[in-house]
Amino acid sequence: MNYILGWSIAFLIGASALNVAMANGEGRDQALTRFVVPMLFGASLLVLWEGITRGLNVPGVILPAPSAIWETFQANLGTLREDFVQTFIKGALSGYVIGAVAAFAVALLVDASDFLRRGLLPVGNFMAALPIVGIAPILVMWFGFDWQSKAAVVVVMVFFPILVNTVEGLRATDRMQRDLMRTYAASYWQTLLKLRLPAAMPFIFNGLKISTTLALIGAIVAEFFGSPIRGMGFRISTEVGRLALDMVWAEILVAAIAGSAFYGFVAFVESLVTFWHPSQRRK
Amino acid sequence: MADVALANHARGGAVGAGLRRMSAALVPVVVVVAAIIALWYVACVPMNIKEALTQAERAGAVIDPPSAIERRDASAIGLVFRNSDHIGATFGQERPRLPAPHQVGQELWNSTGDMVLRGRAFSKRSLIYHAWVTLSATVLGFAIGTVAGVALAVGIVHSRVMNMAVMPWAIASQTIPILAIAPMIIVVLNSIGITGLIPKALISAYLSFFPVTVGMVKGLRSPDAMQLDLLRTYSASQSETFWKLRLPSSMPYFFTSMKIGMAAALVGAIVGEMPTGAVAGLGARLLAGSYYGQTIQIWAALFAAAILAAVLVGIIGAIQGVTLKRMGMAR
Amino acid sequence: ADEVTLQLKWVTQAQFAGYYVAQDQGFYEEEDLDVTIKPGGPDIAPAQVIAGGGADVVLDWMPSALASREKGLPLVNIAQPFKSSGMMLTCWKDTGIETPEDLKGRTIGVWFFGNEYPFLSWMSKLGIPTDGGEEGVTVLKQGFNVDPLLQRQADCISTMTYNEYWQVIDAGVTPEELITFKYEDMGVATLEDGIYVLEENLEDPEFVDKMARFVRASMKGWKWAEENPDEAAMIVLDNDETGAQTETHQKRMMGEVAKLTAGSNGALDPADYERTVETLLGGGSDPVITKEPEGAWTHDVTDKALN
Amino acid sequence: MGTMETGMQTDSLEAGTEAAAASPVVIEARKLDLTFQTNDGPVQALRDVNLTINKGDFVSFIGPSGCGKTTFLRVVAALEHPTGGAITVNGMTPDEARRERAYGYVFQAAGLYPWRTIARNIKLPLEIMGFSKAEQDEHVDRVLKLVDLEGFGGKFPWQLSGGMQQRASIARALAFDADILLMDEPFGALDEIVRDHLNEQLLELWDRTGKTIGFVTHSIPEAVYLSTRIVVMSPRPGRITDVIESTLPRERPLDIRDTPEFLAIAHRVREGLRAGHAYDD
Amino acid sequence: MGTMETGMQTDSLEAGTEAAAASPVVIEARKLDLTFQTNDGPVQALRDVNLTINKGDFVSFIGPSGCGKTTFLRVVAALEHPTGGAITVNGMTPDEARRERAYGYVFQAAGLYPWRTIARNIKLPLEIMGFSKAEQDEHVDRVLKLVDLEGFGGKFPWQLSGGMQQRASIARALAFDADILLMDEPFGALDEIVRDHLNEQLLELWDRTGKTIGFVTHSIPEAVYLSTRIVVMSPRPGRITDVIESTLPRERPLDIRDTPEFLAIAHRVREGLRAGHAYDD
Ligand SMILES: Nc1ncnc2c1ncn2[C@@H]1O[C@H](COP(=O)(O)OP(=O)(O)OP(=O)(O)O)[C@@H](O)[C@H]1O
Ligand SMILES: Nc1ncnc2c1ncn2[C@@H]1O[C@H](COP(=O)(O)OP(=O)(O)OP(=O)(O)O)[C@@H](O)[C@H]1O
Ligand SMILES: Cc1ncc(C[n+]2csc(CCO)c2C)c(N)n1
Ligand SMILES: [Mg+2]
Ligand SMILES: [Mg+2]
Repeated sequence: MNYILGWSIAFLIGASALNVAMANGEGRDQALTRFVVPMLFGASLLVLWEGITRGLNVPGVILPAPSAIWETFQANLGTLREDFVQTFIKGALSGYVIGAVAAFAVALLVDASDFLRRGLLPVGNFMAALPIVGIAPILVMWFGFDWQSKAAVVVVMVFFPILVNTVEGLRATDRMQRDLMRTYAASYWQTLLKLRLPAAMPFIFNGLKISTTLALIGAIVAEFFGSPIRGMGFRISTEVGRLALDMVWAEILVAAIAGSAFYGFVAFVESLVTFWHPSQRRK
Repeated sequence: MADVALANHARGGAVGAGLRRMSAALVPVVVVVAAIIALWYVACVPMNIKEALTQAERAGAVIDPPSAIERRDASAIGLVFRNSDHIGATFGQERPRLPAPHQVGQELWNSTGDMVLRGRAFSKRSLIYHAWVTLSATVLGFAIGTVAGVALAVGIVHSRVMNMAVMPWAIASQTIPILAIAPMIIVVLNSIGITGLIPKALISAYLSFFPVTVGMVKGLRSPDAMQLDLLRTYSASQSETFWKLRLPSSMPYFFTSMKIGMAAALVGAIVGEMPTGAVAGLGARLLAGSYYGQTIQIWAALFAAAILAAVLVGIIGAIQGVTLKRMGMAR
Repeated sequence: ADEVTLQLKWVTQAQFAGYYVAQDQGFYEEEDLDVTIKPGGPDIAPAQVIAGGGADVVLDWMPSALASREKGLPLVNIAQPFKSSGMMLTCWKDTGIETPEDLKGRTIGVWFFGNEYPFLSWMSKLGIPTDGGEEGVTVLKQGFNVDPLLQRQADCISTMTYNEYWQVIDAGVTPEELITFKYEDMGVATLEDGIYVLEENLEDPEFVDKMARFVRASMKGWKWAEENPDEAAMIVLDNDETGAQTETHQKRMMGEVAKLTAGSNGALDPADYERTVETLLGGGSDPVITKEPEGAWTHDVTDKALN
Repeated sequence: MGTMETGMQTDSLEAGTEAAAASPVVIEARKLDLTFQTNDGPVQALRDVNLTINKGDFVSFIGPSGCGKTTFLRVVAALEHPTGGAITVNGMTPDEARRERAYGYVFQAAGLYPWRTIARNIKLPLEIMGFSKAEQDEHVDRVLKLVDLEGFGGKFPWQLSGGMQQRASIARALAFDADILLMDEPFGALDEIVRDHLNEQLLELWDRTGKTIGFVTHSIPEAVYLSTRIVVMSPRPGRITDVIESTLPRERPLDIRDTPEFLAIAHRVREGLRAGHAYDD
Repeated sequence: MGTMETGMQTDSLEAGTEAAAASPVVIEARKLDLTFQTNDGPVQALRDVNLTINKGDFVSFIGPSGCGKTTFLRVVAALEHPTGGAITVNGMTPDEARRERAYGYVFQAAGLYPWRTIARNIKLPLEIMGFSKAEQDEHVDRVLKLVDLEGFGGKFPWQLSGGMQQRASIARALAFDADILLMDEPFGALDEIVRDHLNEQLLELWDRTGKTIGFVTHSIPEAVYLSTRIVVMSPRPGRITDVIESTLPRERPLDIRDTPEFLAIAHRVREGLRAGHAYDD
């Protein structure tokens, strides 16, 4: 058998064995172990990938090796940064913020009226089932080629998860907690600020976390349907056509890093805001 | 006396209660839908006014302002007020920016019900045919995704290494814009001899496995310490613990995550259809509509997709209802 | 029968009538071929498909085929049914555009995905930068349709003589409202819709023979389509799985496509090739290809097929 | 049996009213009815409940699960509205009294907000009622001392044991000076010793402040130990079956519970309770 | 104080061992230590616990929250492993005894699986222990009768009241013939009347079957009423402070609770409890 591939498989097996040992060993609850184990696993997957592409001579126009992707990544930092700003900062982030704020406002509205809630939520669930790939061309037609239409797609994508979670969260207080407020003759706003919003935070963050990955994907895909000549989605689709697969994967790498970092950031804020929640307390 | 009256009242209530509950659920939805449709019609006017005016101009009408170039930068609302006699034309365009609700409804009917009536339910122009094509990829992908998701969850719950090593990457995997690399996936799979339904199904499986994994990990871990300890006092084995405790108590989570997974699988199938050469399916239909600027057709396909999703999720919901009821978990 | 899989560059439409006709009329069968025609799509790169083994032979535009070649995928043109280019820029006349010089400061829709090279070469020849501003053009990655023009999001968009142009017309725009710049007329025409295979396969005489038969049957299909445009359009329509194409549009497209295939017997004219390469090499600061390609075409197949 | 009970009820009730005629009436319920509409038919949570509570009374409610103890307390606090009869609190409707912030309510579980420290939990009603910052701090200090929780103001609820949480929740109810304290099984989740300790402290507080207290419990000794009056209730429909006046002195050391007098009252409560208890569950 | 306690403990313990020397030893703990490692340092849940339980004993464990009652029961059932000392169950390690299926464990809450009917909940241990279908049915019928739940086998747990659920969970523990019954506050969530009723039934069952029972409770009367021996524990670190032998006869009607003998034992338990109770929580 091919020796490069053989070595990479051997590495995978070795790393897995090491992981098993670490995960079940003495320091299994240490932060370092928690970090090293997944990293090692990821690294062994990369090694396997490298082994397959090299060992089996997979053409670079089909699947480039990680090393080639890394080289391209380093050589094109400028382009990647420009695309990142266009797609992530302008498109995804602004859409995410607008969508979250809008969803939040509508949730308060919906929550204030039982009628609206029972009317809007089923319709909302139906709308959430619309595949965004279909909405994207329409929104590009409506909002133009630049980041605004990408932000619009992101707004549509993140709106419903946040709305549904917020509405659910605002109803998450138990009867006793609400009755307590009533015995104080607290006003609507007092109850909202002091009880229902804090209690809703774990739910709201659930929606916000789901939406981070949706936002990035939405912004990238929307660029397929028309864009200026920069942006991660633009680059991916263009470079596929040019068979520059290494560049495509470099963009995907950026997307994965940005997406994970975004997710991690929101999760971090969550841990600050909902420090009191049992799911956060254990650690 | 009073008791009799009360009993009567109760009985009357029981009969009426069902109806009342149904209408209580339905009325708000109907009102909201009506409001949305009304808003939609209103929105059609400014959205479509420019094209309506351009067409009227071509037909010889005098428009204010007279040239399309000037109108390009004018506000749509302003144009509506200055040319209010052309509002009617915004509801019947062939390629509207925003088709009116009745246009979408008409198109939906033409490509579904009407087709059935004419016995051509499975012709290429029928949305039923395209929905069917999408459905097969969705269901296959959903099945693969669910099995993979459950298997992964079982692994994560039972193995510390899996939990530590795999979970972070499962999250990271979802940040990869699969939609963007779907075409490449199809080519790569083609190159190792996998073609046809499977590539589409694999893309939808990729999107649907994650919610299932996350939900099932939660579900399989939902038994509390006491429930687990009970089995330990019986010296139950791991597999007995799985079959008799973990699996049954994960059922509510299982169904909830399947609903999300199903919706994701449908999106995956549609995305998978777009670059496979746009042969057939709702995704191909969306793309074709987009390619030829047939907005009405796009909207019809969009609604068909949403209806399909609603039906699929509804089916899971029904199975959930029956299963949980038989398991005594629905109250 | 020998099996052949053909990957098209775009969705099923009269642009590919010759192949569908050859299939439908049994021309392939006569040559003892069993041909599978795979429609393309907006994100299908034929070069990638052939690299992945998903097809034996692909249709591609020469600029992107040559670019692939430089990327290390040795595509070879074995036949060229399209003699002339159908690409053009379609602009609103009322924006005041009359000559290519007037494009400065405008917003222009361009197809990417490997189809942007002719435009970039043209601009570089005109000396107009493509990064926006007063003196340059603002380039948009045009989507799949002509909406950017109709919605006036762009002053000009890319169109094909046989397809998108007519979609603009179908949307109610009169030809008088428009001004077009054909790449043929601008002297920057590049070859479109050629038949490409992998270089290594050509070392196998059996494969060359198979391709000869394929090209012969396909050209027969093309000539049949040129003579019977309406029937050809109907054949295409029958093969359209999406059910989205219309008869009028396909018939008209067939008529226009026939004009482009008219001058070709299938063999690549080396002069056309030279002109394409020259255009591409003149691509300015970011040229499509950096050096004169070698072995990018061959007459081996057409010699066999046509003699 | 039904008639006997009714007779008993009316008797004791009137007795109660007369006995304490001196102090002003705080809560007065007349022919109170409350029926919940549920999807398997109506549930009569309260039927024909008559009760008068005077200022400074310590009234315990005891009875099997589902007899309407909680419901009655909730009606008093205007958290539930009766479907029949009349109730006044300080001469007003319960809703008006609520808006006057006449109640401190202690729920069965501590019900502290987990995102607030103990001190900020106690501040919650003060913030809502618009006390100044300085007043807030002062009140918090006072009640924390009262329930033996000095130094724990900065901790979060989950960092405290169940007993401490329960005390914090009592402190919260005491932080603003409500005349009426309604306590729904406040010590249900505590062990006997802590419970005894809190019982002692509660008695002391009551003695010192002269508050009117409504107290729900499942424990007969607790009810007897604490109350000036014990209301025994019975379910389906929820009604009062006995009202027992305590003959114990106001000053009650813990070992009063071993005296024959105490045991006699406890015995009567147990009998009343058993009579109303249906063994069909 | 500390020395006094220790002395007391050893004394009573030895007394206990000697008194019941006739029947065979079932559980024997010697110098048992158990320390939990938590993120704010180690918690000594059990320290130097010595206890001998003979066949047929009914031993109650009482003590403030966190004194290690549950932990001790869990150590006996091999759900927790001691960090020091030795414990044998029927002469084996707890783990071996567990594999021999020597225990029936009743948890504080009923803990029935909601997706199984009452009968199938009771069958659960039988399925796992590989009883035949016929045997399973037979056992289920027997224990359902034992806890007065005939005819409820087909119901789901949530269709039953709390008291009935608790009885079902006891039935589940009785379904296979474990010698040792470990019950952790089984009646904690019930009201006094239902509790009395179940207490009576439990005593009767114990009397009839001669099982060895370990029973955790917070209620002094309950502990006194039920036990042959009462183990008083105290927290931080969790240890035994007193072991009280009951002088009550085996036959115990409910009103034995009003007898002076009963009250004397209760008083001693209360005193022991109070001594060990730290007021710093
Ligand atoms: N919101 C409600 N809707 C319907 N029925 C209710 C509601 N609240 C209480 N009930 C019913 O009213 C009756 C009295 O309930 P309540 O809570 O007052 O009993 P309780 O005496 O406090 O019992 P427990 O000791 O269990 O707390 C019960 O049968 C209960 O099921
Ligand atoms: N798994 C664990 N990890 C860490 N500490 C624990 C654990 N289980 C129990 N403890 C600690 O051990 C001590 C004894 O706990 P245990 O549950 O045995 O008390 P208990 O007497 O049963 O109290 P309660 O009456 O509240 O049930 C407590 O301080 C508790 O916090
Ligand atoms: C996204 C996308 N846009 C344009 C083309 C170019 N293209 C190739 S064939 C053809 C004929 C259309 O009638 C066109 C326009 C493409 N391949 N992908
Ligand atoms: Mg209650
Ligand atoms: Mg315990």
